[in-house]
Amino acid sequence: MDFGLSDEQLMMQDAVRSLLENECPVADVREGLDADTHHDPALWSMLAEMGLTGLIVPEEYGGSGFELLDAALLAEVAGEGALPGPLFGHQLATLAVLRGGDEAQRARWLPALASGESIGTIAWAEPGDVWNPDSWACTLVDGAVSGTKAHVPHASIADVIVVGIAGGGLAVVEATASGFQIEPFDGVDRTRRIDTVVFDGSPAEMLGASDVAVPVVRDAALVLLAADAFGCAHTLVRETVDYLNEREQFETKLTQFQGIKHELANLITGLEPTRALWWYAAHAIDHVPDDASRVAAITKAHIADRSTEIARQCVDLHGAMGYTWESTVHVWYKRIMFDRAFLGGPSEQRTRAAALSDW
Amino acid sequence: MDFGLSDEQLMMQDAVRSLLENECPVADVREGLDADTHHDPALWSMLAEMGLTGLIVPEEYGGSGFELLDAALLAEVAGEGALPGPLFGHQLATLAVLRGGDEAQRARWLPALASGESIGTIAWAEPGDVWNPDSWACTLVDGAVSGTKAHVPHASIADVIVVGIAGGGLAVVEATASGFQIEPFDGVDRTRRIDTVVFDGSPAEMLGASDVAVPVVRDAALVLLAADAFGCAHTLVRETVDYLNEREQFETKLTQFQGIKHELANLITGLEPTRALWWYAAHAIDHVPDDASRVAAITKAHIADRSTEIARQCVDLHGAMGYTWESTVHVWYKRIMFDRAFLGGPSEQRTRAAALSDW
Amino acid sequence: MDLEFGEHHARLRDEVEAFLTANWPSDDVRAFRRKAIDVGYLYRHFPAVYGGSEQPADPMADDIIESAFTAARAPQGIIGQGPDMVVPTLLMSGNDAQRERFIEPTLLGDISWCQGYSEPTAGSDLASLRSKAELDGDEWVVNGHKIWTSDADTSDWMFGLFRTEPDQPRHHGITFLLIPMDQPGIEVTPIQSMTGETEFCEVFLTDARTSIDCQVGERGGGWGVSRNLLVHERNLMGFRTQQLFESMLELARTRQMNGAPAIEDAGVRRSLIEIEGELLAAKYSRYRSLTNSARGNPDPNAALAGVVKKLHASTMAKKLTQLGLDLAGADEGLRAQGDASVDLGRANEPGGWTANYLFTHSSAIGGGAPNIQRNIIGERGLGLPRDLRTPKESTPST
Amino acid sequence: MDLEFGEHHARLRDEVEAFLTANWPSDDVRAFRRKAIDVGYLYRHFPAVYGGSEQPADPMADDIIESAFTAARAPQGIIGQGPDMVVPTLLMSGNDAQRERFIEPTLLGDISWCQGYSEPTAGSDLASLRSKAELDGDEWVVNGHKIWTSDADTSDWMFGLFRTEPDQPRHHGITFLLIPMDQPGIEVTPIQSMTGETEFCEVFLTDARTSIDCQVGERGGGWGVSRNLLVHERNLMGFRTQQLFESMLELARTRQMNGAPAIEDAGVRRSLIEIEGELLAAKYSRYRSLTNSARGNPDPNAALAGVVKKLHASTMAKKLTQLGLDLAGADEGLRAQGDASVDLGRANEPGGWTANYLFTHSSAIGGGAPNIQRNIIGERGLGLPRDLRTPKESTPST
Repeated sequence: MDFGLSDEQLMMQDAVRSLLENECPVADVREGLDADTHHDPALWSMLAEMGLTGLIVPEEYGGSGFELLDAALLAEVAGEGALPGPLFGHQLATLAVLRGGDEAQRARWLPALASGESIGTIAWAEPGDVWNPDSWACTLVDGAVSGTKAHVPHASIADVIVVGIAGGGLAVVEATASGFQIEPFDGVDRTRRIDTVVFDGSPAEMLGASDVAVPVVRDAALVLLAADAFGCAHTLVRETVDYLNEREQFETKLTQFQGIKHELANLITGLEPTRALWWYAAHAIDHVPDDASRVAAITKAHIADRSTEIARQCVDLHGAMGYTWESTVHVWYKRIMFDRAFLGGPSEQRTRAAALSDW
Repeated sequence: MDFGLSDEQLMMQDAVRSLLENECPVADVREGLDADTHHDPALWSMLAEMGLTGLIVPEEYGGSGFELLDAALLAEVAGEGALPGPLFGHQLATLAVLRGGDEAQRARWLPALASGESIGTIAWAEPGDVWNPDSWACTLVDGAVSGTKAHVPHASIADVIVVGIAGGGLAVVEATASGFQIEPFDGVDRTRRIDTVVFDGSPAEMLGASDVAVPVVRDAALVLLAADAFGCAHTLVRETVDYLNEREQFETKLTQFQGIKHELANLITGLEPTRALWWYAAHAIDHVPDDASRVAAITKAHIADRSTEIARQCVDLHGAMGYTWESTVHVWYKRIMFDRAFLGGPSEQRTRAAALSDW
Repeated sequence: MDLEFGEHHARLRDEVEAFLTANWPSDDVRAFRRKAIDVGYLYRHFPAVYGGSEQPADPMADDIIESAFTAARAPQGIIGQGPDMVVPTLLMSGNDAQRERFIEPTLLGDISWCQGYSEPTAGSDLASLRSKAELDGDEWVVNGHKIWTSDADTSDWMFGLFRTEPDQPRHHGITFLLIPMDQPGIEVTPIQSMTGETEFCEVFLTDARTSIDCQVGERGGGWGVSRNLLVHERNLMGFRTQQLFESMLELARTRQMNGAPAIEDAGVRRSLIEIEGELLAAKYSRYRSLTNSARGNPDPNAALAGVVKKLHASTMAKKLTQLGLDLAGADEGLRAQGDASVDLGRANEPGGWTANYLFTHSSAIGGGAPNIQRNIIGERGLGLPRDLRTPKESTPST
Repeated sequence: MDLEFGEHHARLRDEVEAFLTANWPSDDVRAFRRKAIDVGYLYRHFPAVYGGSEQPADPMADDIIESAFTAARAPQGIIGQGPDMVVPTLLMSGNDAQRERFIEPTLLGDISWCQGYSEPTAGSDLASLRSKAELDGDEWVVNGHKIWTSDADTSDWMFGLFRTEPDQPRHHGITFLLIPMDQPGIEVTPIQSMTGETEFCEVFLTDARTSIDCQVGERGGGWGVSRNLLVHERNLMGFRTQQLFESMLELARTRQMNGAPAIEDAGVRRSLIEIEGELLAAKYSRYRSLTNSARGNPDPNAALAGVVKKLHASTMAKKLTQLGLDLAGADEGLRAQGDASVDLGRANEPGGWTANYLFTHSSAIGGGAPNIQRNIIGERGLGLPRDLRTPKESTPST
């Protein structure tokens, strides 16, 4: 047994951290919140060059051939730096094609997704908070998709859209196809835009092994959201420590007050042990499939709660400045709100996990 | 509208506080935990002389003619001082006869209960956590009670036992009667002993208006437990402040550390607003009957939670000393455990309150 | 204790409804307010001589009037820092001329106010403020920089604290001034908040001027004047949670959870009751506090109840909005505030729960951050000793 | 990362079961332990040369062995401060003679240990301890008063800290000594705990003696020796929550709530999952920490994970036992611990949940009170500056 990260994994994370510090510091992220889409093609190319757009794609399709744990480690760093752009949806679309596609479908889409030339996304939810594949209403009839999908990450810049279809299938729509319209949704997290996509007979192709891919994509999404929230929360604690170290009140450094010290200690005590939890949850998707869905749900719920506590307390610890747009804390706060809500909040996830238990 | 205590009420509380400080300081209470029963007849006589044993009994029966709010104010002070003895059961038995008895029954039992000459108690629960009157199994056939009652406060010294009967009635058994046996229960709160009472054809008399009395007695019990827990929790905070004011660590007074100050501030912020809540809940039993059951359940649940948090934190704030029998903090801690559990914990009470809501 | 809904309350309800039928809608909001004050329905706790209606404390009557006005969508008292902060301050510390000049116009909305209090380097630690005023003949000349000022861009006057005796330390030598906003020496810059709105402003004062008649209380005695103010501000910051709770019940009835309305879920039901417990505690604490003031403070624990109020309210608001946002589901959880506001009656409109959720953080501004509250509770409420501080300078008591 | 339950694990399970069938039950527990060590099943992380079995870190193998031994009710490693604290300390700071003399007898249960650490005026602030030792020829003569000493009445030896250079401040001048308990200069008085049991003792040392050979590490260097010890103690204090959680699931299946098993209540189900989340986090953190030690600490966040462990465990234990006690119902909530113990397999016997609930407070003893933990987490884990303290004396870093 070996329950730790490899040197390669640690180096990958450090490399992405450095890239984001240099190419996409949080001040730039904040500036971009008002932009039309928060997508920087140059940054995307750099991520692609590092092999990150094809992280989980096998080498035979031009990818790096890593596992979901690596994808989650990338999500952690993306959360730390509040990385804007389509990475989240891209990873899930890639996974859907990888696990759900037949040989021809993989060969058709994976190389461009791996190289980053194509941006992928996933159209999972439907209006009215429908996240459960059993309730999907979008239809695929005669090779054409019709219906409305909600909360599609960065749909407006996607080349390949994986769409959940009534009956629990997944179909691929290429953005060059006709017959769909994209309506931007005014999302709370402006680093990861989400859109409503209305399909009206768009040409599409069903993935051959959709039934296999659907649960894996859902579990992976839950774990990636958890890892992202974990990264966000860690940064918020660090940013808060840095901010308070610089501030004085009553001629005393704020971090010398036990009130602040103990609050931060309580928060990090809730968070840090969950690192090993999402490591395991990611690992389980590839290696312990029987345990994967239940642990993914538990992990998403648990880290959503711990990171939310951190977000709300760290905003308050910034005092009035924490309430401003100028401070960057709200960037992570809102990203954690996204991570908490997407695919359903802690209560929904715990209800699912309980249903999956052998009690 | 007037939402405050009268001068008489404040004076009554102060008088009881003084009595307990002089006649029953907590060191004595702790000493008595190992005694057979924790009942001091001399102290009981003093309470009787102050009119407290007949607090809610009308003057025509020799009582003081006060309301349930006054009984709750007494329960608060009893909690503050961890008053050992039969007061809790006595108040409920008295209330049962007062609200449930016909004229003859009142005249027969109330004067001796009011004067304290008779000690009353209530046999409400049945084995297996049966607290709901609808599920009582004890029978009254041909004037004789049979069946087992659990958690009867201070049964071994009671003269008058009010017994819940299948179908939701209340009957009175006098201790001079034959046909019942008392088995002490090893309770966590040794200031208020509880016993199991096995009736096997004990002579008993049904109270005429039991159906009226049962909900009132239950609501009153919930409020008295809440007021008691509130008093206990307030004392625990004060004792903790006093203890920590005397202690130094790293050459600094412990109460100068914000870690302790903020913890105590959080605890008291949860507690102090509930004072007005139990005031209202007690008042509602006499004056807003439609609201009484629901608010009593909400109040019991809420104060059980707040006082439990205080108890657990205040024990820990005493360090290792808090874990000893010698320290008195466990006296209040365990009293709060009793208040939390008796008649069902927060979860049960909230479930009841929700069922009583007009949602 | 007497909470009876008596005959006089039933009569009051009828009278209020008759009044509203007769007088509202109306084109002249100001005249409507004046009439409503005169019959005793608005500004019930302010003296009649300065334009209030001077009624005895009666929260049940308050509730009856507020419900009827709300149902009729009739204007109630001006919400804001004028009636809530400036008027009580002038009543306590102003002179007669100031009361005459400012109180009634404030209550009727003729004069609006903003607060010049916090500064970039003096947030919770107000005693370190730097903006200063110097006397030039019979005018104060003011220079400095205020921040977190609500509505500075639309207000007629500012009230605030300014250092007038620069040689005195900390909270000594500070004076409370009223300053007209419409003058060349004042520049206002909005601050965008995390919600995307601009609730707060920065105010730059450069040789701004105000008459010496606009000094409230003694020169150098502004700290004492402002302490009274703080008490009122903390009342104002209380979150109107009851209405939000009603919205949440409505939400729980309509939202589906596991194929049934959320309100049928055993855990949701208990969570709602748990929050209702906090709300009821806050409600009856308010009754208690009003009664206690009306009686001249016999309640021995009233001070403790007073100091915990704000932290209790903000803790409660956080719990409540978290449950509301979660109950509203992912569609709402993912949504920006957008055009929604913290209008409590509209929480269930798109963005409404997000708006209320984010707004709970604004309490860090003005009324003091939560940790400052905890210090006040520990020290004033529980009698704990003051914090350790850097021993550089002995700090006078705040 | 590799968590495969591989073929070697299946083989190990068969081997352990065969070993147990062959060797247990047995009248000679000591011989059984020796055999189990020799085949590598007990004391897996201690060097073979001193009586351990020196296996590579493999928590899955640990789990397999522990499950099999538990199922067979076979004796496992001695639980207590000897193997958990003294042995690691001697391995790190002792000399060869001390290791030879003490380690193997400790692992086999021939020598039992108690800890002479806390004093009445030095609880969490150990550096202020006063018990002292003076050299008399080749013996230390010890005088003082230790408290919160588990099992002092039944132990063969005490390990502890004593002030040997009285002129040096705080944590300087303290020496780590091993002292035989069976001598006239030592008197032991039990302390009754709030549960009614006597888990702890006071120890009075009056001219007690121990050989200079029983000094561990340098004279005056006891503080450094003890810091290593603290790390181990905190591991020991971890609450074995998994077993308790299993008991709670069993309870939830059998307890009725609103006419159905509690485990069917939507809120209870979510609460159980919430607690399981904490347990899983703790479990995988343990795997992470074992792997990290085995690899020589490449994990950049391992220090943070280490310092939060104890506070996480005690917070989790409080949540878990609260839910358990509530689920057990009023019959249990009203019940004293009685004869029940904190034996985790027996939590559902009468008094079992009360016992476990009260026992969560014992963690305030020994491993440091929660607020001390928070300081350690803030300072060592997050790099925050040290607390303000009374400036009477500059306090050296702990």
